Formats: sequence, C-alpha cells, structure tokens
Amino acid sequence: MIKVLCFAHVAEELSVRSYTVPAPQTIASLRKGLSDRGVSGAERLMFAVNERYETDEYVVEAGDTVAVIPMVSGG
Amino acid sequence: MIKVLCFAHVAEELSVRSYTVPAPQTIASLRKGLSDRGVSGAERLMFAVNERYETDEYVVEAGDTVAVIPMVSGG
Amino acid sequence: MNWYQVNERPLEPMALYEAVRHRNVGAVVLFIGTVREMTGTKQTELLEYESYVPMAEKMLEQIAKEVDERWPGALTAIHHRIGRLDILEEAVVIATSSAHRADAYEANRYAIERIKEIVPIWKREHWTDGTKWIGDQKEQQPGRPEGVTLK
Amino acid sequence: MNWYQVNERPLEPMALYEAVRHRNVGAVVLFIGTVREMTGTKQTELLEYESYVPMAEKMLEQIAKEVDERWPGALTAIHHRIGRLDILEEAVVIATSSAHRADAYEANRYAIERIKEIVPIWKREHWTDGTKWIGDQKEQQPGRPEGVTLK
Repeated sequence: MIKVLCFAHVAEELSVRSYTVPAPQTIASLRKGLSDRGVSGAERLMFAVNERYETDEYVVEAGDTVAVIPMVSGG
Repeated sequence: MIKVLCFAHVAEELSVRSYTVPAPQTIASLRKGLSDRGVSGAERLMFAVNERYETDEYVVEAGDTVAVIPMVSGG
Repeated sequence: MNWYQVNERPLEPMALYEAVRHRNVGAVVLFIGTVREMTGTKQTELLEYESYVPMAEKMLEQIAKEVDERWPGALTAIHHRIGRLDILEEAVVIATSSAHRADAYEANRYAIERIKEIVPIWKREHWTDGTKWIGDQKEQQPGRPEGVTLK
Repeated sequence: MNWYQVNERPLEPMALYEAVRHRNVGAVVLFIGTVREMTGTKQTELLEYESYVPMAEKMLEQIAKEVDERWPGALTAIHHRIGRLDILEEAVVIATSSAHRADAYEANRYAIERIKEIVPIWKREHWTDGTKWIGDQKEQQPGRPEGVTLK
C-alpha cells in the first residue's frame, strides 16, 4: 500500500488527512484519483515521495509515503 | 570669525581638532588653506556649514561653523 | 539551537542572529515576517499556518545549501512558525551572514523567495468576512515546484 | 528610543526592531554590521570610529526621509556606534519595515549605501601591522558628497 498525506485545501475538500491506495502507481494516477474525487486545481498539485518532490511519471512503490502539496504559501 | 572643525586624518595631520579663520571666506579658500598647510587629499575634502553640505563657491560668514569632512567610512 | 525549524513556538529573532555570527562575519541580515492587519481594504483577524513539518525542515536546510553554493561562506538559519498567529506576531525569521553586506542581503532575499516556492507550508487567512487557504501568487509550472532539482 | 543615534553605547538590534514594527507591517529587515577579523590576509585587531555627531544624526534622519519618499510608508531607524570596537561587536544597526518585503529589503540596502556616502563617520582600522583611516571605496565626485541635494 501507499500512504497519501493531505494538507490545506486538499485535506479540507476530502475531509481526510491521509488515505491509502494500492501500489505501484504513478504520480499521474494519484493526481487523477484526486481529480476524480473532486479536489480543485488537481492539475496544479505537487507531490513529494518520502519527502522529496517527484513528477508525474514517477512510480510510487509499496511502503512509500506520498504528500500531496498544494501551492505553498509560507513566509 | 569662522570656526573650523577637523576630523579623522585631517585632525591628525594638523594636530588640531578645530581652528578659527577670518570671515567671510569661500569654501574654496578654506580648501586652499588646508592644502597649503599640508593636508593630504585636500581636493577631495567635503565641507559642511552649520551641519549642511555646501560646495566650493559657498561664502561662509562670521559665526558659521564649518566642518571639514574627509571621505566618510561609516557602516 | 536548530538552524532549520518549523513548529508552533514563538520565534526569537536574536537567537538566529547569534547563530550566524562569528569573527569573520561583517554583515548580518535578518528578515522578520509579521502578521499584518490590513491588505487593501481587507482586514485580517489572524493567520493559520499548516506544514508538512519534516519535509519543510529538510527544504529549509536545502535552501541554506543553495545559498552556500551561490554565496560561498554565507550562513543561513531559518525558523518558521505554524499554528494560529495574531496580528503583529512573527511568522518567519531568516538570518544570513557573510563577510560583506551584498552577499548577506542577496542571500536573505533568495531564501525568502525559495521558501515561497518549495517549502511545504500553507497559510490560511482569517478575514473579518471569511477564510481562505492562500496559494502563492508566483507563477509556477503546474504540478512542479519552481527551481526544484528533480533526479 | 531615538530613531537616529550616534554614540559610544553598545547597540541593541531588538530595540530598533521593536521601534519599526506596527500592525500594518508585514516585513522587517534588520542589517547589523559587525567588526570582522580577517580581510584577505590582513588581521584587524579593533576598529575606531569617529563622528561629527550632531550632523551625523541629522543625516541619518535625512536618509529615513529619503527612504519614505522612495518607498512610501516604509519606516527606518538607524543607530551607529562610535569609539573603539572589538572583533564581533556591532558598529551599525539599520531597521526598515514595510507592508511588503521588497520595500523593506530595498529600503534597508539603500540606507546602508547612503550612510557610506553622506554620514560624517570615519573608521580607523587597527591592523596587526599598523593603523589607517579608511576612506570609502565608492567613487565620489571630488569634494562633493554623492547624491546630496545642495541648494
């Protein structure tokens, strides 16, 4: 399984802070899953695998933790 | 009389912190006086009259205080 | 003191200042971001920050490494606060130091811009007339953090 | 607290920080210039600063006015220390604040550059192999302070 962490507006729209999905999956497929579940602006979300940014073609394996990262707004 | 204040290398070269000269005088004439007394780099000195920068043509009157201002190096 | 820290504790700008000072530093620049009340006619009541903390702290450290590559020898310490912040409270402190002032200023500016690109921290504005999660105004390539080195 | 001050007392960066903060400030930048030991292979033992104090304080206030003209609403407080300073001691603190960070950074940088042009303060380096009054390296028009408005 892959653990997916949600933050900010994504966590609010899904009403969850984390969920799990079967492995392996590409980030593109995780993105599509979020879009299908109604997350707004899914095409602009960033993704980190084990705390490192990765792009759509990256294959997430079992045991990995994926963070869904909306546009950041620190500072 | 005009009171002339000296700082940094000018004070050291003249061995005085201040001196007086007759009024009126232009700043150009004060500059020449400093040059004649052996102050180095007199052509690059700046001058303030009553705490305000003035240029060579300015006429200093009796009772004014002139500061001789070498290139500044604060900060 | 941790040089790269994201948590709920009030920030202490002087602790970061002391961290980046040493005998061959001639210039220290501190940036302190505080919660502002008015933005145009909109009135902020408080800000709420959320973060993916372990990754955010790693990214702060990465920014310091990027600074050192661009301005060799420059030191960078960054603390970001999260949770609920009132008007006037400090949200972020960035301290940079260098032998010469130009590097310390440029490094500091670079650090805040990078925070707004790659550090997983989100701000929710609580205005008098509602709340909203804020996305940074920077133009970004969709789905990809600006300037991030991907393997 | 005086916002523009030149004297022999140790500097307190946080006092200037507190001075320029208020509810509609979002960004404060502090510049702290400290005494550095090594410059290339030259070793500094201490610095000695001298000033024409009343005029220097007026010029600091003038710089703050120039800042406000260029970055409306930005606040500037500046303290410069004089006398003998050891390695690591603070010689100057500049605090600038503004609603947005770009103004606070630019205003601060402007202030330090103007200090090096128009404020009557002189630095004498005491190296391990001698002493020298330092003239700023900036190119200046002979006998005229750069950018000073003359009537």
